[in-house]
Amino acid sequence: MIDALALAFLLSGCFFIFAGTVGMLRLPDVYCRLHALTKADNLGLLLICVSLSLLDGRVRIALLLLLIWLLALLASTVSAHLIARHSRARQASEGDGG
Amino acid sequence: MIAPWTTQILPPAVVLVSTLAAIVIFVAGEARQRLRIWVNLTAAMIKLLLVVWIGLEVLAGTTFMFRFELLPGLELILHADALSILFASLSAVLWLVTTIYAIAYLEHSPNRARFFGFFSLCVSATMGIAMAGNLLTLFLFYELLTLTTWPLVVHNGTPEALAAGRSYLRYTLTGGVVLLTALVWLYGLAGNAVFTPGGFLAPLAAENSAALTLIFAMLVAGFGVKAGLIPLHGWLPKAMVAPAPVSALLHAVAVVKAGAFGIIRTVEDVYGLDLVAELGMRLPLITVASWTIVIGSLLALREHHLKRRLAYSTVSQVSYIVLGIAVGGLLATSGGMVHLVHQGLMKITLFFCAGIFGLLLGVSRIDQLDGLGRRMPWVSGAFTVAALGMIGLPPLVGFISKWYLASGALAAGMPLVLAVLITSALLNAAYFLPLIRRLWLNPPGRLAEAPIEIGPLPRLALMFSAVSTAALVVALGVLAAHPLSPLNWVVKIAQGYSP
Amino acid sequence: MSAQLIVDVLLGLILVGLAAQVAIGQHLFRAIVFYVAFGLAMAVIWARLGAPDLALADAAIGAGLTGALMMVAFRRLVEIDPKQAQAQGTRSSTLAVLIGVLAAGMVATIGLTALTLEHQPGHAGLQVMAALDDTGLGNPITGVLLVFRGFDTLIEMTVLLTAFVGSRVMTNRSRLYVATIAGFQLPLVRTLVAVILPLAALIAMHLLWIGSDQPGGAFQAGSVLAGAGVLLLLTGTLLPASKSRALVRLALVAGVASLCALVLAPMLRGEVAMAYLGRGSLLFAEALMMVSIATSLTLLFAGRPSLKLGRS
Amino acid sequence: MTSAVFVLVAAAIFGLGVHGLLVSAHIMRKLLALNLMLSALFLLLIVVPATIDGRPDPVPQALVLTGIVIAVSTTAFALALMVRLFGKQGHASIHPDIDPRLLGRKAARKGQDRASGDDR
Amino acid sequence: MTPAAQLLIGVVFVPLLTALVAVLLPPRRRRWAVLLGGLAWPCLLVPLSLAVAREGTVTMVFGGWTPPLGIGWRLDALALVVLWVHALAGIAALPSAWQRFDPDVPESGPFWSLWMILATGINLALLAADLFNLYVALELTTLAAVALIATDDGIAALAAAMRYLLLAVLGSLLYVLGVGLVYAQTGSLAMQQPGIDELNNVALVLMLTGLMVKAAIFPLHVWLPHAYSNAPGPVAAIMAAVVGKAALVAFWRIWFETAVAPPALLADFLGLVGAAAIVYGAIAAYLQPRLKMVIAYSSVSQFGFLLLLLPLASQQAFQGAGFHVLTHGLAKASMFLAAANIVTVLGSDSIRHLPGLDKRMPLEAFTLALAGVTLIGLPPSGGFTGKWMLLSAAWEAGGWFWLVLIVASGLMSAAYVFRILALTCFHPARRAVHQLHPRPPGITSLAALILALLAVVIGLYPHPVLDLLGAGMPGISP
Repeated sequence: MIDALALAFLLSGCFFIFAGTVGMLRLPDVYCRLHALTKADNLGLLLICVSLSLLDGRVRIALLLLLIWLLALLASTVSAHLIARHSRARQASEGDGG
Repeated sequence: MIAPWTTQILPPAVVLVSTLAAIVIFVAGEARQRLRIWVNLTAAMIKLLLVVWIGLEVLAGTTFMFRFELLPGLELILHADALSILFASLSAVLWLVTTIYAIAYLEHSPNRARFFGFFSLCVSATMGIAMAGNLLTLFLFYELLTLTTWPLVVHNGTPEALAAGRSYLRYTLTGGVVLLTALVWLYGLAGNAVFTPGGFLAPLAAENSAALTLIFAMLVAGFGVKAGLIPLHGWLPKAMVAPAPVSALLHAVAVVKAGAFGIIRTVEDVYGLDLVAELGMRLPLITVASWTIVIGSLLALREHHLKRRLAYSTVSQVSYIVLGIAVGGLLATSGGMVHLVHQGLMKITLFFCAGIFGLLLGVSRIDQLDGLGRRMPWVSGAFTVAALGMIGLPPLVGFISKWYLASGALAAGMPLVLAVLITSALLNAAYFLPLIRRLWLNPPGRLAEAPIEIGPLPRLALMFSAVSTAALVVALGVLAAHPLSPLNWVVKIAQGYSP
Repeated sequence: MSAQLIVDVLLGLILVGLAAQVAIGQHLFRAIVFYVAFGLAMAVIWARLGAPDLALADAAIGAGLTGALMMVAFRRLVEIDPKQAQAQGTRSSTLAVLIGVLAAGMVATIGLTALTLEHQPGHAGLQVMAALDDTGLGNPITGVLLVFRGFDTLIEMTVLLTAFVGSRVMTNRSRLYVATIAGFQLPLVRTLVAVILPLAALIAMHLLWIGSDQPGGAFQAGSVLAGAGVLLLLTGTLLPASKSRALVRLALVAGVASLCALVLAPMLRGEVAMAYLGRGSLLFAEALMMVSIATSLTLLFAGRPSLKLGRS
Repeated sequence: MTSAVFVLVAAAIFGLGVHGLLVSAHIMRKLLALNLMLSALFLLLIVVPATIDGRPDPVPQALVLTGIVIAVSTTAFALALMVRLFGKQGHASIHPDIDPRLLGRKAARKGQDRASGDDR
Repeated sequence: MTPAAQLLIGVVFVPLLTALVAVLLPPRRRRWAVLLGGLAWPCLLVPLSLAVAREGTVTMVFGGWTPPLGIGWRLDALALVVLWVHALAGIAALPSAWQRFDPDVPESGPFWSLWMILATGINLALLAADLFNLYVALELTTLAAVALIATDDGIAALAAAMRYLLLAVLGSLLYVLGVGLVYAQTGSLAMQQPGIDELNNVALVLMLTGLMVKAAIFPLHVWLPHAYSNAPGPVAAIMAAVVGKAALVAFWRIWFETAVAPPALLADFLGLVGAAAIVYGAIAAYLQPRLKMVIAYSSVSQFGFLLLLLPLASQQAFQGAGFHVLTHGLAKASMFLAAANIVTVLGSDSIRHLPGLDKRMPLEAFTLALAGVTLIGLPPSGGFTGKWMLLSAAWEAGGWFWLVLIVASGLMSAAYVFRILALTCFHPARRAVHQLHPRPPGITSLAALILALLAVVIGLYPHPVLDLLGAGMPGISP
């Protein structure tokens, strides 16, 4: 029963990450790519962590996985933010440049 | 008899006297001319006295032996036997004379400290060669001689001097390499052995005669480079660019004689003439010597540059020594060995005079000698005496050695050698008599009136040294019968070798 | 079992692919990025091989810090001369390819033949396992690093110190580019720093503490701290300072000094040099090593002899 | 079997490293290549010796750990050296055309000036 | 642990602690610490020499964990000789370094610590009896040496340092690969492997190749000439004296001790490599336009000698090679120190500036001449002693090729030495004047001269050294 559940979580997680990757590769500009990547990947990672904790069953491991997810979340947030700022700044400067 | 420790101290002392002189001269530097002169003369005096002292002691039968272990089974040995004394005394006397000559000759020329320093070092090396008690020591000082003469050859620093220095190094160092190889081989076979009259290799001859033959060839070749055996003589004429004192002492006495001396030691004290003959190396040696004598004279005949002609005559004359040793027997051996002294005296006189002509009048070629006799009677006189001696005119020293050689050759039943001697005598006449004629009979040439800038005192010193050696040439010839004359001394040695 | 093998092959292919990107990728910057990725993949493979210590170390030091150092060095080149910095400078030659293939073949044959060697009885590894109980340590690698072959570690720490002192020779004449994130005063970045720092410190302490029994130890802990230091430099919380400070110098030599103490202290008590003094001494030494590693790596990134607090 | 796979992987990486080392003039590329070769070496060191109850021998692990730290130290130092060299000679390669034999002190001084230009 | 073993600890830890203190001190004080440390550790060699003379070798094991578990050290006669060279060269280099790196020079701060780290690395490399410990020691040495070369801060020096670093990393990579194979085969990292009858030849070749890079043995010498000739004088002196030698000693150890039965074919091959090195180095040295390059290439040539020990492999050859290591180290250090002064005064070491040097810097000229005589191996210099031992060893072994080679090499060395001397003292252009910088203090010249004199005089009293080396080496039949 639990295994089935875990499997479901795992597969959906993989799907989201796959989708995010495709998005990053296919979408036109930086912002859309960031959007796809961060959103989809964080969700996918969460799902995978959930499935893993289900498979293992120990609470400590579950907490650790949660921590990992939070850290990844933080990192992706900040990096996405910085990338976005940077590209905007560059666009601005290019705009001035004409 | 003297205290035993003295017998150990004296041989190194003789060598080190001039080394100390050299050090003092180097440290004193260019400016301290007076000090330099005094150090030079006193050192030369002391050395001469020491040599005489040792000589007398040796005569009295004392044995001098100084041993120092360089490596396990590898000893530095200085000893004094009659032969050593012969060579040592020759160098000592001529060093004294040449020093006087050189001081006068080099006045006002640059780098004198360096010159005299290395000059004294050369003499130490020569003394070391004379006193060497085994092949290693001989080799060691032989190499040192190379090192210390090179700066003198290139002293002028002119391109041709540097070129001459290069060829000098090329020849002598290659010779040294050949020697070293032979030396290692010999030590491998015979171990650390002392010079012994009659040689110490006879016991080994049975099994490895081939090796011994090869080693002998290498040794003779190695020493032959400095002795100027043709075709190994190439460096000698070139080296004549050096200042006259250098040509005089080194190329007339120290270097070439060191080579000849080495050959004597090899033949007499390492192998022994019997073994040499047994190995079939005696005839080749005689051939090389005779060949060198004749060819050397012919080359000299072809030269029109005064010093170079003298150089080639050296090439030819030094081979008399080798010839005498190779022919063997009491007479020939003594003839050869005494030529070591006699040729030295005559040749140094000739070089002195050539140097004086060059320095005072700028004479370098033969045709410039015309009529110098009246301008400089004394020097020309000395030159003439020495030249006549070279030709072998009695009662001069040259005659004595040639007479002994000739009779020795007859005694040994070698008429061909006699023929060689006569030919070379004729050739000597052919290339020396014209010089004498030019000096005295030809009308004065342009240079005969050339002005002279050199002060009277230096001129006196120069003349004195030339005339004194010339005087020796006469005296030793006349007094050849005196018990302490080189001749009798040499006969004593020869008896030691071939009783 | 075969599934296992497939995973291995996949991991291997990924690793080789990344390596190819590093070795013959066109742009230098991309090559560096791929090198970081390569380091991470390497870490995965270490984990797969059952060497978690190496996994941690390679992820933190090999990938993280080496990557950071290379990036900042690259930035410095760009600062000096952008054109030359990216200059291609790779000339492809068939000969090179040939040699590369030969080298690979050589290594492959060497490795495969070495796999077939039969091993001597009682070799060092077994002895370590046997002797580990005497030391009361749980992690054999820590045992080797700090007890059995502790002297190697001392020299290794000295090498790190040397790298720093040596780079001072170069850096004290030239004015170096200082890497910072544009607009470090953003609230978001501040929060990031605020969150990361205590966490990093916590993780470092954790790694240090468990190091003697489980995977982890001074190197991993130190590199985590160094990572935090790099972050602080990037966000401008810390700034490079040209004036060397005694405290910093002390932090630099602390690691080597503590290991020297491990070697020499027993001699004072008349025992053999580096005789084992118990876990406490190891923890002490490792703590100081951690400090030194963190300091020197951070300073190597900063390219300056010392640090000062930035505006924030 | 696993170890055989990773031996081959290490060999491939090593070959790539050698190739990169040969073809690249840029010092940083050379450093990257060297680091690749080092990683391959470390992989071999772990894989080749016998495992002890399923886990790699601790001794090579310790050696590799040491090796990693030494590698990062060397790399860091080399990078600093490279930056300085770049600043002086204006390009990041060790070409024969800047063969030190040909540069007396004068050329070096010229380099100094340029460097100070960089160090403005 | 035995007193001797404690001294061993001191030989490595005195320089190491000195380096740490130097890092801690403010830059202006560092050189004083180094002065103390650099003079302190050589003192330990005196009692150690007595111990070695008494017991042959001094050994110690860390923490009582006997190999293969732990790390061992061993001091034997060869290592002791090189340690002495290191000590003497280091002391002689002190004055030169003192005036070159006074606290106003920006590099002086790192320099003094790096020097002591270098000393640590060298001493450790000489003592290590453990393959991996040797590796870390050599890494330490290399890194410190590279940094020290870079203290010159000219393009040439920096490029040379970079080249050296890259090649050295490559070399140590090969070496470690070999070590890994050894461990895989024997499960031990000790240098003297117990109970194996033959070492894996691939491992042997890998380790030797790696060490050949570090020892700059032809044809893997490419980093050496530029590194030595562009490094600051004192650094060049120490490197030329011992850095290469340390790797070379390791090379010999691995050949004779680790590889129980090295293949004879390989020995002959390496001997031929040595022959090539002798010839190539001499020719290259003859062609160099810079004095320091000449000296550096002469090192390449002289290192060839030391490879001849492999094919000869006899007690006598070992003594000769060991003695050659001693004299060559002293001579090279003195030459580089003299060259350093020449560069300081003339502003360049291009041989075009040499003529007339004997007038301006007689001591330096004399030093070059003396050291040159040793390099050529003319009697009675120390160089001759070593050469003679090698020669007689070659004769014993019937190795005619080696014998002729050794003898001929003297000529080749003579070629480049006399070229320099002729230029220095007798060249027509010798009165050419060019502007001169102030002379460095006389003690620097004196230090160089004393080293050169030692190299020559040791030839007259070689017995102590030869007796020490008489103990031989495991793997060389006594």
